[in-house]
Amino acid sequence: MSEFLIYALVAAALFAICLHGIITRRHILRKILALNMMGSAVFLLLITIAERNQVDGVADPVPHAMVLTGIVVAVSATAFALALARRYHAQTGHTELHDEDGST
Amino acid sequence: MTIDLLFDSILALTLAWLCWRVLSAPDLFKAVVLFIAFGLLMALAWVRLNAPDIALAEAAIGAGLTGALMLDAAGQMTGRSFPYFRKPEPAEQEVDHGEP
Amino acid sequence: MSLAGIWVILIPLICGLAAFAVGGRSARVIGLIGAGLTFLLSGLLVLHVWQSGVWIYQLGGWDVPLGISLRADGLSAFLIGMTGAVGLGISLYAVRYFEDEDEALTPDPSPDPSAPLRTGAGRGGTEVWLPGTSYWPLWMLLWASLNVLFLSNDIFNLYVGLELLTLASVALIILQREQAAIVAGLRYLLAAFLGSMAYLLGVALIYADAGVLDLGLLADAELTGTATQVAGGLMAVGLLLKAALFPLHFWLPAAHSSAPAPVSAALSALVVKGAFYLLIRLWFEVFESAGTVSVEQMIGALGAVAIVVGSFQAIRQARLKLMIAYSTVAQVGYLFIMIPLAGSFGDPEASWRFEAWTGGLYHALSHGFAKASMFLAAGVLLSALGHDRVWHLAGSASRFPVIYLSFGIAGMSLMGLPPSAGFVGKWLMLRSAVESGQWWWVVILLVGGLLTAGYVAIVLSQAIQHDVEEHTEPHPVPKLMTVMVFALAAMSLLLGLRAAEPLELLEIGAPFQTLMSMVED
Amino acid sequence: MDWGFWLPQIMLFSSLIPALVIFLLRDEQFWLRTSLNLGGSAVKLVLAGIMAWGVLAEGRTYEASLPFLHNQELVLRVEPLSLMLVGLSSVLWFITTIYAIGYLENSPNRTRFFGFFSLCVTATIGIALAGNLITFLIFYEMLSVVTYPLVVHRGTPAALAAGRTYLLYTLGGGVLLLLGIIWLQVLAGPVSFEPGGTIDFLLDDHRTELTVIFGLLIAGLGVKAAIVPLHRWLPEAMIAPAPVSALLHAVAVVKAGAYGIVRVVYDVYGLELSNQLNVLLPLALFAGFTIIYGSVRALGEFDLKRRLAYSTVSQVSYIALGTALLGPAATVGATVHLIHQGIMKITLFFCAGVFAEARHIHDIREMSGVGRSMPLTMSAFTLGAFGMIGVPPLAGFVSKWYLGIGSLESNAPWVIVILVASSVMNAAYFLPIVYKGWFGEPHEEIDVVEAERFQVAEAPWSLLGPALATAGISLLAGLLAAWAYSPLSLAEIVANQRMISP
Amino acid sequence: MENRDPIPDSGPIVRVLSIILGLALFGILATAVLELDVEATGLTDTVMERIGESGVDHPPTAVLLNFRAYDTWLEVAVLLLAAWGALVLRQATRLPEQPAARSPGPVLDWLVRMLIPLAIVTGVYLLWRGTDAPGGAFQAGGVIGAALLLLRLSGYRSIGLFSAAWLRGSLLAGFAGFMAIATLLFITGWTFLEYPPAWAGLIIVIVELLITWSVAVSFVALFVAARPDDSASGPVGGER
Repeated sequence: MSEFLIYALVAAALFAICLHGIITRRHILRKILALNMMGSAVFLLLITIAERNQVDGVADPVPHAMVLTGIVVAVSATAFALALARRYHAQTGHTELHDEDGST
Repeated sequence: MTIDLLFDSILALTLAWLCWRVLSAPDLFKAVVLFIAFGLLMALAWVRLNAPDIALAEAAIGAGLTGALMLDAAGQMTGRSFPYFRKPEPAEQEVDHGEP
Repeated sequence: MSLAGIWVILIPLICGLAAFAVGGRSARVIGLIGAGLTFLLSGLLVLHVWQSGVWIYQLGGWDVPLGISLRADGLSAFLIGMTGAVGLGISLYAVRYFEDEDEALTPDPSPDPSAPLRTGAGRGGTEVWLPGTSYWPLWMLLWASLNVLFLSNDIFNLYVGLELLTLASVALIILQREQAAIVAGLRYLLAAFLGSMAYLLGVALIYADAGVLDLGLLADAELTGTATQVAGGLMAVGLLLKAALFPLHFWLPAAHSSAPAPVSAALSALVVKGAFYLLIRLWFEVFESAGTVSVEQMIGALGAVAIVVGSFQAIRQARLKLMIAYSTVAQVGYLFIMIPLAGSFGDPEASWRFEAWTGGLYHALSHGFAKASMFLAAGVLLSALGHDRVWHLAGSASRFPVIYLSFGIAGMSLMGLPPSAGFVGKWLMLRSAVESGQWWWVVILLVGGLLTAGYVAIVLSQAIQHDVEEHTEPHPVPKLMTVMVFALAAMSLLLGLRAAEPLELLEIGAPFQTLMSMVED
Repeated sequence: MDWGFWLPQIMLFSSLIPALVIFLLRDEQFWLRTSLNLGGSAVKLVLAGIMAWGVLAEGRTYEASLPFLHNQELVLRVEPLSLMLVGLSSVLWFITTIYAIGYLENSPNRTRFFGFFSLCVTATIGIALAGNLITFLIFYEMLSVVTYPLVVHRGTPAALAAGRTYLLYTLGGGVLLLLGIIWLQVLAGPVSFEPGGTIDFLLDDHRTELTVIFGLLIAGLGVKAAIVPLHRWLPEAMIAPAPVSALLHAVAVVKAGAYGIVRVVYDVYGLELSNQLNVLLPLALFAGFTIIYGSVRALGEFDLKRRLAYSTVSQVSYIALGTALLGPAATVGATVHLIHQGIMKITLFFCAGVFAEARHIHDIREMSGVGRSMPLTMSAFTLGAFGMIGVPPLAGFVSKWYLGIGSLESNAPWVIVILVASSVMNAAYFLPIVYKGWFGEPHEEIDVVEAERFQVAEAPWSLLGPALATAGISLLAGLLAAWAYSPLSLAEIVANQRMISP
Repeated sequence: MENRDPIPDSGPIVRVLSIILGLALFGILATAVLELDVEATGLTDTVMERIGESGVDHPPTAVLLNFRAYDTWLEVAVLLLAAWGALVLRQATRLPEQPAARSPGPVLDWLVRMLIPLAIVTGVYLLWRGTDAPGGAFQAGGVIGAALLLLRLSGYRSIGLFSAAWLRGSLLAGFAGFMAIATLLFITGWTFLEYPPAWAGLIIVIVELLITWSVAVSFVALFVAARPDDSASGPVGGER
């Protein structure tokens, strides 16, 4: 059991847990939380890979750059989703997704 | 080495547990606070993984900023403002108008 | 001309930002200039690929695998060309569409027009906000992100492109802030976010396995490891979610139908194709050796269910825009029938695989034009009649003959009736299905066409029906809008009359190089 | 300029362009629309004449092929068989246009009507000129689509219901045809129309497939040719305005089906292959049954247009029947009937339209004595009806005669029985109308009112003229059958081309 | 507890299916991870070989702003789009000022007065360090954004002071500046997103500076625009 495997496996576990959360939780905020953590799980995996790829103590910078990009993208999407969710809540009072016609 | 591995294992398990708690804690505020903790611990893990600058970004953006946004949103949606973000009265009343 | 590939990304971005920075009504002018230029540049790029073959560009001068490369082969050029033409049509339509909308929202002219209009109390005053002025920059960015997607040759960069596309789409959906649009946009955003995460996890696994991100290098590596297979699965599911293949289509109808008409048109005609394109690229280039017949057949089966369910849902809808949106669900199903046909069923060296591949893409092309025309037509009806309820359209055919003519032509293309681009796509896919002996897809393809006829005929027969009710005079519709509806429909027809050149374009740099010679005879 | 290349295309564009321009006009722009319509038809007529001259007198072929798919071209070719349908549609279109202008002026949505009307002729010409299967398919399906707005033109619930039935049948048929063509092309590569057929080489390996494909093709074509049990849309489509019915029955839709059957049997499969596959007897049986069935149903109908519709069901199957018999004379009979039936049936529909417009007569029981106040119309009707029955020397007699000879040649005497039975029934459902029309007691009160509307003639000349013209043509076609440019001579050329191989 | 989710979660069937799905996914991912080579080098060598040409010494910064600058450029566009989308949602061209400023109390006030300059200094330091050590535009932008936010939340006037043009300009700065530099160089004959080697370091610093500012303002804009009722003055333009 190496450091690489521990973190890679926990990344896998986090991803799966978050997927479960997205499917079963109906509160919008929980879904957004789950999605955000799902992103963290992927980033964790990438950073683990970077660590694995190290040469002479220098970790692979490409996954690092990917994660940095990913974090900004994730926070952008999260913040936008939150803005939408809050607007929706202010308009309807709902905290879960409803369609007007009730379909899907 | 083994101490490092032990630390890593504990950190990893804590992350998984926190993740689960964020999704299942009955109190939404608590969930968001746990989410921030999750982000900070994640940053810690990344420091362990030789990625200090990414850890910095995660702490500032992933945990801090996202956490603040989440807290604010949770405040609106539960109808109860997180103390620090309390807003003046008229605005707060408007928050509640849609609550079913 | 060899740099058209860069400009086709830069120009819409520059114009979009300029429109954003300037704001107000001049945003429209800038947006329109951007649309025209991007259209021309798309044409140049197509021409370049046509004449000189595959175009590859190392950004920043860094070779792969260090840097990111752009690549335009026949497939990219084909879709960029489609985006250019459909985009120009949508833009010209939008000029008048949002002019109308903005006028309705503009308050009565204030006594002093030079004074900035302030609303609300105190310092919090804002300029008057108009959907039209926000539309142009966002639409330019959407267009640019499509071109980014079609040109990028790096799986992580494609992830960023996908996110750009998603955010631009959502921002456009909520442009008018109607409640239905906001909930639809939110649902779409969450679904697309989930899809992106699955895709990104796939990218991570591939990078862990192969150590490169460039599509070309990945294709050469012929990866077969477990990690790659899992990555392929994750990326495929993520992209299927974004491409809205049944049963992952739940977000599509509301999102596509609640947006303003030019946005609906862009979403259904172009944005869905973005995810579809990426899936096809990955499937047939990177994961080619990892695919199995059973998985391909399963995706095809989902496509088949999508055709049936989507069409029946479309038939049931009472609102025209929802009907058209469900039609997209069904048509996306058609696109995915390509996977089992072009996949590894039967003889891997058979020419039918290439036929199915071109057929599916040609269908995507035809759907692009036809669906854009349909949504724009629905937009005309909606703004003229004030509603889009299918059962209250009686008699409107005589007031909007060109609109319904276009709707009918577009419907023909969706049905795959000759002469239309849809027919070419269907013909090639059917041929492939018959040739490979996959009869079940033949049945689905044919039945799907009849089901499509069902909902198209409902609309047309309602419209032709003799007017029994008394109607108020419809709100006048600018001519340009009608012309664009017709032009897009006509394109879906013309591309069916002369398919040889577009099909030849698709061959440039396509996978299945070994199979193409066989198709020739 | 390479006329061989351009002429067939100009032929198509001479109605396509007017159609597109007409769509842009407003309903009130009567003169512009009318001149476009008539101009287009006139150009087409002249071109048809030029091409007929070129093909028949100078032995030329006009051919245009345009790239379409990888290995597939769109081919437009003028040769004697295509010339038959081209000639028929050009002539009848010109006449029907005049009739339609008279019939529909003052009714709403004329722009739409005439636009699709011209598209319809474009599709028919395309079908006639198609030089290979895929070109045929394209125009065949185009015809299905562009006739739909004509069928539902009135917009009444009944019209919409008829339109639904029509779409269901034609699109369903189109699907079968498409499948058959694709399957065949997968086996044989691109299939073009050549007298004698081009796919003999498949016989050894793909016998069953060829049989099934033949079934698919014929079923797909049989929908438009209204072969029982695929005929139900035709009587329902009677709801359409008279000019539409006229063209649907005489030229466009049913002829497209019948022409397609002729093409498939002679020019795709060829005589020999068809014989060896034993697929013709079933076709002949279906056609024979349709002839009898249509006649019987016609006897039971009292609505004039519906009776004519069932008569069409019956008469069009003569073509299929003659084709299925495969003898030289039967071929002549089948192909010449393509033209003769068209001329005669359009006469009858024109007359039905005149009766409906001028006297509001829809039911044959109201026709009593109508011949006294409308002698010209009634004469035209009589000529058409006698032609249908097969009274010499009218056109119908010529085709029936050749069919009869053909059945003897092909050792299928049962066909004679069908022909005779059908003729007897034709007489049974046409003669009473003719008799009552001429000799029955007139309904006086209608005559007085209506006579005032058209002070000069019994009906507007734009309606009456076309009816008389087609009646005259059907008479001439019979009388001048021996002339070198008569339909019969043309049919003989067609038959000769296809009889060489066996 | 009033803070509990008021909505029941999915029913037992969905829950069980979802757990099965989650476990299956974990199993698959774990298999994939376990199958990975434990030793590999990825692109580390490739980057380290050419880092000298990039104009910076810190490998992630070199990748982010030079080797894969295209990604970063587009990523800034994503952030811009999100902020912009939030503005569309408000139908506002500028952000509302914090309503009726109230005194945050003497202690907090002092804290804020201390923290803000500290945060800004930290931000600039992070940015500066980013060329050769951990840190960079996004981290710095995050910190400075947090400072602006704090300022605002404690009742001070901050981003609400921005005129519409200022706000737009700030949001655009990173993306547009990056693009302007790249486009200018491109027009003058360089490969797109290629920097002249001598200028690479300077260009990267300029780009980072612009991105930092845009990131900071975008974050604040996202935070402020997300609150549908932030302004006590009621709905803003167009909503009447």
